[in-house]
Amino acid sequence: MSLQVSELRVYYRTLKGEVRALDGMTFELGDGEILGLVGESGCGKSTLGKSLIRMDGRMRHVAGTVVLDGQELPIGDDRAMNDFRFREVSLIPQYAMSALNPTRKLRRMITELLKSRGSAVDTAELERRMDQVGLSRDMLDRYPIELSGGMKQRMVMVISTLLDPSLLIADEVTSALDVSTQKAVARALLGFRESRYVKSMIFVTHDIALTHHIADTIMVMYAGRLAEKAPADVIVKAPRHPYTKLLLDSLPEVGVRYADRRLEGIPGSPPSLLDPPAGCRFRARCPIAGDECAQDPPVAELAPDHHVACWKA
Amino acid sequence: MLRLDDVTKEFKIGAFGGKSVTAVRKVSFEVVPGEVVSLIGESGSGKSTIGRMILGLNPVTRGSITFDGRPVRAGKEYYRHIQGIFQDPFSSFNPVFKADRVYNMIKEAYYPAVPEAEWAERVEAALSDVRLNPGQVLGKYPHQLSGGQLQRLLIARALLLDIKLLVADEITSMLDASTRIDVLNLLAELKARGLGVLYITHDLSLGTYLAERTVVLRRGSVVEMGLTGRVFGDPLHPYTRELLSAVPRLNQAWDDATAVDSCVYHECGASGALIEAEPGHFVACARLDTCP
Amino acid sequence: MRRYFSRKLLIYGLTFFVAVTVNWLIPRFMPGDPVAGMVARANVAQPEAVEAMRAYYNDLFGFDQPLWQQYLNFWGAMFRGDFGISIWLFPTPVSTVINGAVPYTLGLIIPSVLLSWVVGNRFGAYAARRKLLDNTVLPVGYVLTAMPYMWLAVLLAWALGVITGLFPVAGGYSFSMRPNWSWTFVLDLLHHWTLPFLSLFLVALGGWAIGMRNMIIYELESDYSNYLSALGAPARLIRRYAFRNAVLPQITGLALQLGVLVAGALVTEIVFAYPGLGSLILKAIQNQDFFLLQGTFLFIVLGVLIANFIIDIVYVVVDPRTRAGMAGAQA
Amino acid sequence: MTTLQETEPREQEGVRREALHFAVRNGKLMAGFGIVVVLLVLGLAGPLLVSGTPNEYGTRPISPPSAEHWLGTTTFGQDIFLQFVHGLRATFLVGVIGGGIAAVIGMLVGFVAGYRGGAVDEVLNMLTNVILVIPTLAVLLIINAYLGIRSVAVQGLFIGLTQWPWAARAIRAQTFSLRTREFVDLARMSGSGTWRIISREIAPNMSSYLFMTFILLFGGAILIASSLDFIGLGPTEGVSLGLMLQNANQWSALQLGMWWWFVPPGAGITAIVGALYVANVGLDEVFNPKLRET
Amino acid sequence: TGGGSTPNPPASQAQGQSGAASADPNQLPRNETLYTTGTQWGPPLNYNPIREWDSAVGTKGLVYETLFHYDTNAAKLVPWLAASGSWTDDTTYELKLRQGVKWSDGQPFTAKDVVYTFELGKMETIPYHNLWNWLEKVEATDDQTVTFTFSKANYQEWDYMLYNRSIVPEHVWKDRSEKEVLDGTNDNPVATGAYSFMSKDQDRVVLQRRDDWWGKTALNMEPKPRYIVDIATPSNEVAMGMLLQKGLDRSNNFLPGVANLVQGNFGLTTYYKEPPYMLSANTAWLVPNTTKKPMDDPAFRKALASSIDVKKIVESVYGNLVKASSPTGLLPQWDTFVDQNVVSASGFTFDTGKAKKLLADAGYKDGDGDGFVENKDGSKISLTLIVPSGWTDWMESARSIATSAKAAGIQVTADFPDFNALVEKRTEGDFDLLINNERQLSNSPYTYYEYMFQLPVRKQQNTVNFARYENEKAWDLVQQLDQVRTDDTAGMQKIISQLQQIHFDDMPIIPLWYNGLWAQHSTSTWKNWPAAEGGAPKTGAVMWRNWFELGGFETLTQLQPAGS
Ligand SMILES: Nc1ncnc2c1ncn2[C@@H]1O[C@H](COP(=O)(O)OP(=O)(O)OP(=O)(O)O)[C@@H](O)[C@H]1O
Ligand SMILES: Nc1ncnc2c1ncn2[C@@H]1O[C@H](COP(=O)(O)OP(=O)(O)OP(=O)(O)O)[C@@H](O)[C@H]1O
Ligand SMILES: [Mg+2]
Ligand SMILES: [Mg+2]
Repeated sequence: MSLQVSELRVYYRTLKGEVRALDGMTFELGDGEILGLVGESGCGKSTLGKSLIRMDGRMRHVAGTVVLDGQELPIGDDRAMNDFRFREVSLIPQYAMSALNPTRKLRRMITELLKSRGSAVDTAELERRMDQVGLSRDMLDRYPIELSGGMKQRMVMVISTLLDPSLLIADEVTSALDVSTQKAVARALLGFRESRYVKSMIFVTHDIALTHHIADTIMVMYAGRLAEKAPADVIVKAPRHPYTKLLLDSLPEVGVRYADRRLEGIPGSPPSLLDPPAGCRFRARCPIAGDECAQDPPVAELAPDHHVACWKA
Repeated sequence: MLRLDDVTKEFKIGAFGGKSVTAVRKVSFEVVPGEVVSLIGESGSGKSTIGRMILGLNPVTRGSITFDGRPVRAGKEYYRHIQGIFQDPFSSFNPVFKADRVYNMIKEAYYPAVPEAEWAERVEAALSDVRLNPGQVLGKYPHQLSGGQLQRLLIARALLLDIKLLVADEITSMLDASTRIDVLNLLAELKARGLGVLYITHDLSLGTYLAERTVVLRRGSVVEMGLTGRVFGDPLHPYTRELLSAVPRLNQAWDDATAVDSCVYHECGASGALIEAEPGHFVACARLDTCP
Repeated sequence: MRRYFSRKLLIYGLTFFVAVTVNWLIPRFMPGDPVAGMVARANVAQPEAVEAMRAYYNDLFGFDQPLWQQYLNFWGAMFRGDFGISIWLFPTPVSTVINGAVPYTLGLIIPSVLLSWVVGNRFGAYAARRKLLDNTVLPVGYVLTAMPYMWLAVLLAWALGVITGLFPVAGGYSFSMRPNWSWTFVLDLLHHWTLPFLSLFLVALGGWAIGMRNMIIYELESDYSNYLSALGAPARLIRRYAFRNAVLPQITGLALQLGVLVAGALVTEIVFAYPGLGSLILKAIQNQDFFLLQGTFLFIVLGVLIANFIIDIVYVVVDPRTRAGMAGAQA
Repeated sequence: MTTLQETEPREQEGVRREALHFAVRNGKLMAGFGIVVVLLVLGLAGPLLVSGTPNEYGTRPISPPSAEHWLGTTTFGQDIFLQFVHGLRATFLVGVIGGGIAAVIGMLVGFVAGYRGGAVDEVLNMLTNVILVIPTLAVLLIINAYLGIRSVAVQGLFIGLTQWPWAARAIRAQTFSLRTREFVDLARMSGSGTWRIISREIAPNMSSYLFMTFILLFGGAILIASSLDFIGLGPTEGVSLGLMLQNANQWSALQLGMWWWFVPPGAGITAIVGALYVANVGLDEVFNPKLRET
Repeated sequence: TGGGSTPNPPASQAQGQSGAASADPNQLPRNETLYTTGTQWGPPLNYNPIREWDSAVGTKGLVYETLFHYDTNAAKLVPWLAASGSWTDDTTYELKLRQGVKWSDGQPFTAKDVVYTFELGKMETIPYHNLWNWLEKVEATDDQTVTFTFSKANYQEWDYMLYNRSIVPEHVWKDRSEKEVLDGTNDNPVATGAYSFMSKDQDRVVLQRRDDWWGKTALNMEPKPRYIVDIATPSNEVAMGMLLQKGLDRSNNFLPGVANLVQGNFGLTTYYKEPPYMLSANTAWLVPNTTKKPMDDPAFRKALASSIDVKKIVESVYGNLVKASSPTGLLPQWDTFVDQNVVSASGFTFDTGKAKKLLADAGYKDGDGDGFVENKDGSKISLTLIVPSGWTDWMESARSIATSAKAAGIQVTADFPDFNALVEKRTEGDFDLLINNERQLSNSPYTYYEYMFQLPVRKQQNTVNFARYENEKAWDLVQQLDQVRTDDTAGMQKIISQLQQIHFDDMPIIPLWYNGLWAQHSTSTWKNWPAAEGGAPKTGAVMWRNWFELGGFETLTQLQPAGS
């Protein structure tokens, strides 16, 4: 078991009170596993990603533990976390386009970064990895501005995994890319796992189709909580949670035409995380909600590796 | 209704305009009332630029754009008939004002004579057209509204004017799947009422959902266009094929076979001129037959 | 690149032309007659002699010619390297007067601008996001920049000059000295330079420190800083990067500052009786010395333009973003 | 970016309320404005409360601060406190006029250059550069010296006319980045003209920035005015802190041990300008969430 | 440019006399150097004695010399380059030159030099060109004798000439053109004086004593400072600071508040230990423009004169550093010429009540009740008093005058244009009131009355009679005064008495106060400065232009090192 998150609660401090962005998440991630994380906008996907590597000033670790490779991550302690960052946990941020210091050539930046973490650059290895993602070597002698968005994205991928972290968090790394670049990036991620540059990976996105292509397991979140987690195919083919079902139903496919089949969205909107209502958070929008839904649904393992948090599932 | 003839756009770039890039090259197509034309292509292929030129926000370098036979003349009159919705709903609202100010601007400019009460009714009607609850969205600042709400507010805004053409530029790029489909459905309804829509996107699945016709753009040039069913059902240009193959589909692995590595398509057909491969289906590949 | 430079040069040339023309015009539109002032100073009792002198000097300075002719003469002479003869310091050529003053002014401005820039930026960067320092360096910085130059200068002169006798309060070098290349003389020069320098330095220092502090805070919050800290890079590295990026706008500020500093130097030079351009300008104005004014202005305009030009180039070199053509987007 | 934008839809607070919330909790802003307000009130109310004309000679020259003369008297027996409160008025006036005019010109030029771009931008840019390159203090000196500008208001006017270039540059850059925002295009599609867009779309978006520009120009105008006063080119009517400083210096106050004459005007200027700068940083922190101390 | 080209100091000088003297020619020994300031306000420009107004300090008096000096205490000429001079008849003046005087290049000084110098005045632009209106010819009778033949003998003016004209060497100057004479910088001056120029720079000029100066033996005088450094300080405050730092031995600036320092323990002295601290050097007048209404009315001018509270100015503005002037305005040194009868009968004093009465009597009434009188025709009177901007003491004085005039019902506002603008207004007659003091102490009140009454009034008045007061009779009297022999005190008194009467009757200008002979000395390096008490020298206390001849040079010879 590579990653074990249990009962994780992370809140944002705001003027109006605490936003319960993660409100009791429990899940596990195995060695070599790629976990696709999907869910409606604002449900806490990025928060989870950030919690695992670096919380910003507004975030507060309220409860819960994160254990990586048998070691507990001190996620609430910025300093102590430093030892784990990059070596154990690493990140490809959503803002990869602007994540590189604009006034340093890449080679120099990488050298300095690694040196500051006490390692030296293995140029050959670096170049091999760049080859793997389809970047030519002379990119190293360029400034970030001279790279296209996709190139920057891939460069950041290479950099983030240079120390072979055991967990990589990729937060919406493809949403700003067009389909062909998207494909290339996704492939590269898979390649990284293949080459054991990273052991396991959390892939955050709202493109379920794409997740399906690269993830082994898909975890669906809803309003700060886990809704369903299962192997990718299971989620796509046999979802149990009503939210997952509705989400999948609203996906158009190439070739699907309005004239032929009218798709429908999910009516309503998710609850405020400031002061979320008790019970199942999807209740208000759920077509099959019943009285028992006023109680918090437990996460049940309906089938091996298939966890669902729903009374009706 | 809307006609583009050999439209070319060059941007000066570099600190002092030393260089120039051609963002759009000799693009011609047409949008008729009640029709949705989807404009598809990778990032930077010039889709938004075409949209902005049609809206009169960027001047055309060469070629012509006409609307109902008259050239584009940005101004009050023009926008009475054509409106656009931009890529980024968050930056489409002035963050320091309440979101419904966009309606007041329309009223001030186009319907100064309409009494307040009547106007309020019209606004509410437009909002319910886009399935928004007026009470939920009026009187709020943009940051208090979700992307989908904002996007629909903009559509409602366009509806207030009795427009003939809507330029919808990636209006669903930041929405999750369920919200996205609501917006698409709305467009479809509008189309049924006779509205012409230029639907710009790089997500093919969304393009096909609505559009009668599709224009595939690559590096500023049209590489293929025709009826949506034909273009996606029987893509002729290797680039279209590659695009299609890159689309992630549920239940279906990426299909590498269609990627035509052997054909360096961007270099073939020096002229880049469109060939009518079948009636209404144009493609810019000179060696259609030699490519697999 | 070529295009860039030629365009820049053209713009700078045009700016130069307009600025110099304006500078030529301004004194001439002022009421009062420089020759009359000159003659009045001569305090000659006999009216006939006064008339003769007046006619003589009007002819000498060309004031009897039409204005456009004077203007053409001015450009003509300038390209011949002739800046005319000072009225106030008649008959010293303007170039001689300026040459005598320029080393002092440059000696004052260049070190104070550069040092305050360097030191101020370091201070500011160091203080940013460190609560304790931020609460000490910052207020001191504000007080420093908010101080009128002359107030600080006079206080310094009084405290370090008159009261403690540590530094001389007037002159460019000891009145007991003759310029020569000995260590004693150089030390003496430095001794006299210290107070004026300090007053300029301190005021500018505060401004830079504050500017840098604000700038670097933005940089420390930027995406690349976040990315680096997410990868566990030490604060030192992040600060170093932030500093480098925050310093770029400060470079532009440096160019903007130059013109202003000439004015600051003017006041300082007056307080310390320092024989630089500032004192000259004031005297030239008081004596309606068109030629000297033109000369000093020309010098300042050239200086500021050249500095700006250099900074433009430096900027392109140090900031890769400008090369990629996004120049318009940043301040 | 994304998180922020998505957080707030669920909050019921507006930016303004939020800014106010942070404003009253921002020590810098409060302290800065506090000092300025105290001095302003002193300048406004002082002359009404303390009777007498500031330049009138008193009977007890050269007396140190005392109960009767709070800040002592000058060589001529003028009451320094009285001069100080009157001087504050003039100083604020110069700041408002000079800073105001410079801000207006700077905004006009900056907005138009930034919004219009192209040739208009180039021309305005050149104008800015020319003004920037002309040794303004020297030109001010000349204008002041020969046109016989002798009132605080006119002094302010001239300062305003020459101090705007940097503001124009800064505003131009800001406008540049705002004009590509899509709400500007949306306004155009709503039939708004250039001026309307600048004044109703762009300017409100940078209101805090504009306010800061004004503060800096205000402080700058005061400093320049005091320099002018000091060189003897200030207004000849009335009192200002700069004139007091000049007088104190010319009559060798410090050398003669009359620190109470020399120190207050300079300290007054420093306090006003310094406090404004401090408030400026405070403002920055209030309006820019990134700078808020957590 | 100056430093390198001046002759090197004689070899003897390098050894110095006191052990402390440094052998470094680039560094002047403090105890042998006199540091002064207060004479020039800008860089030293030239060593041209013809340019008396902007030549480097000491060009006349230390380097070039005149035929006579003038002793202000004894009121007589003191032979200098001349051994003696006398009128041989009414229009002929014969001058005997001193034997053994040499130019600094070793050439003997002869009558030809004197002739050449005076003949230079034939050039139109030479400041003393006017002399030739009444001088017929100058001849060198022999090497030692010069004879001047006049068409009209202006005795008073002639004496003034005698101690004011620097004599230049003919053998060096004879080929110079008019331009060179007037505008030349005269870089390597060949002169007869006790000092030579060592160097100059933007803010200073350095002089070095000539040990072979003729006066050492002939006059038995030796100026004590081996070096004199005159510093061009840009402002009084700087001078004050340097004085306090003991970097200056002598400041001839107006230093407000210096009284405090003199009384304190700062090692500073002035001529008097108590007010007014300084001797008087010139008179400050209020000059009305008599061509304008209502200043064209003597009655109005008299009322104005009575309205001014000079005592208040003296006390408040100057802190008693100056003295209120007598109603005549004649400097105290000219007391003998004041006719007390005229003064007591017609003089004026400050009396607001009287001023009001004078106004009322003359028909100036406050018809509209605004507190200010109007013109006789009912139009408003609003006068502007101008003084140069930045002249702080005058600005304060002007304000004070305005206040006291207002008390009498005359509306006066003070205005402070730039100096040049003021000069232009003054020259063109485009002003109401101004303050002026451009006549210094001289050998004769003639210069004073010439200033007051000179005719004709021209379109542009450059140096005198700014009031544009026209009185043929007065000008006639002034010219008569000029032709009274300088030893005929009674004759002078008679004419001057008449002039005073006219002055009081018509008040063309209003005397206010005497400006001081500003001189503050530090005793840290040099002592025995001029002072009123005991055995201290009574000679001239300043190094202003023309004052070396009025005793300023003699003062240098009486200095003593502080240590002795
Ligand atoms: N104002 C501009 N100045 C210079 N170049 C521009 C400008 N606007 C667009 N471009 C360039 O024109 C090309 C086309 O841009 P456009 O925004 O139309 O692409 P797009 O197809 O809409 O891409 P995306 O899918 O990312 O929105 C790009 O290469 C872009 O860099
Ligand atoms: N800095 C913050 N302060 C307060 N609340 C925040 C902050 N950042 C995020 N939130 C709130 O936390 C919740 C989860 O945010 P998060 O960014 O994790 O969502 P997400 O699932 O990543 O959404 P998206 O798909 O749009 O990236 C949201 O409701 C958001 O409003
Ligand atoms: Mg997210
Ligand atoms: Mg686009």
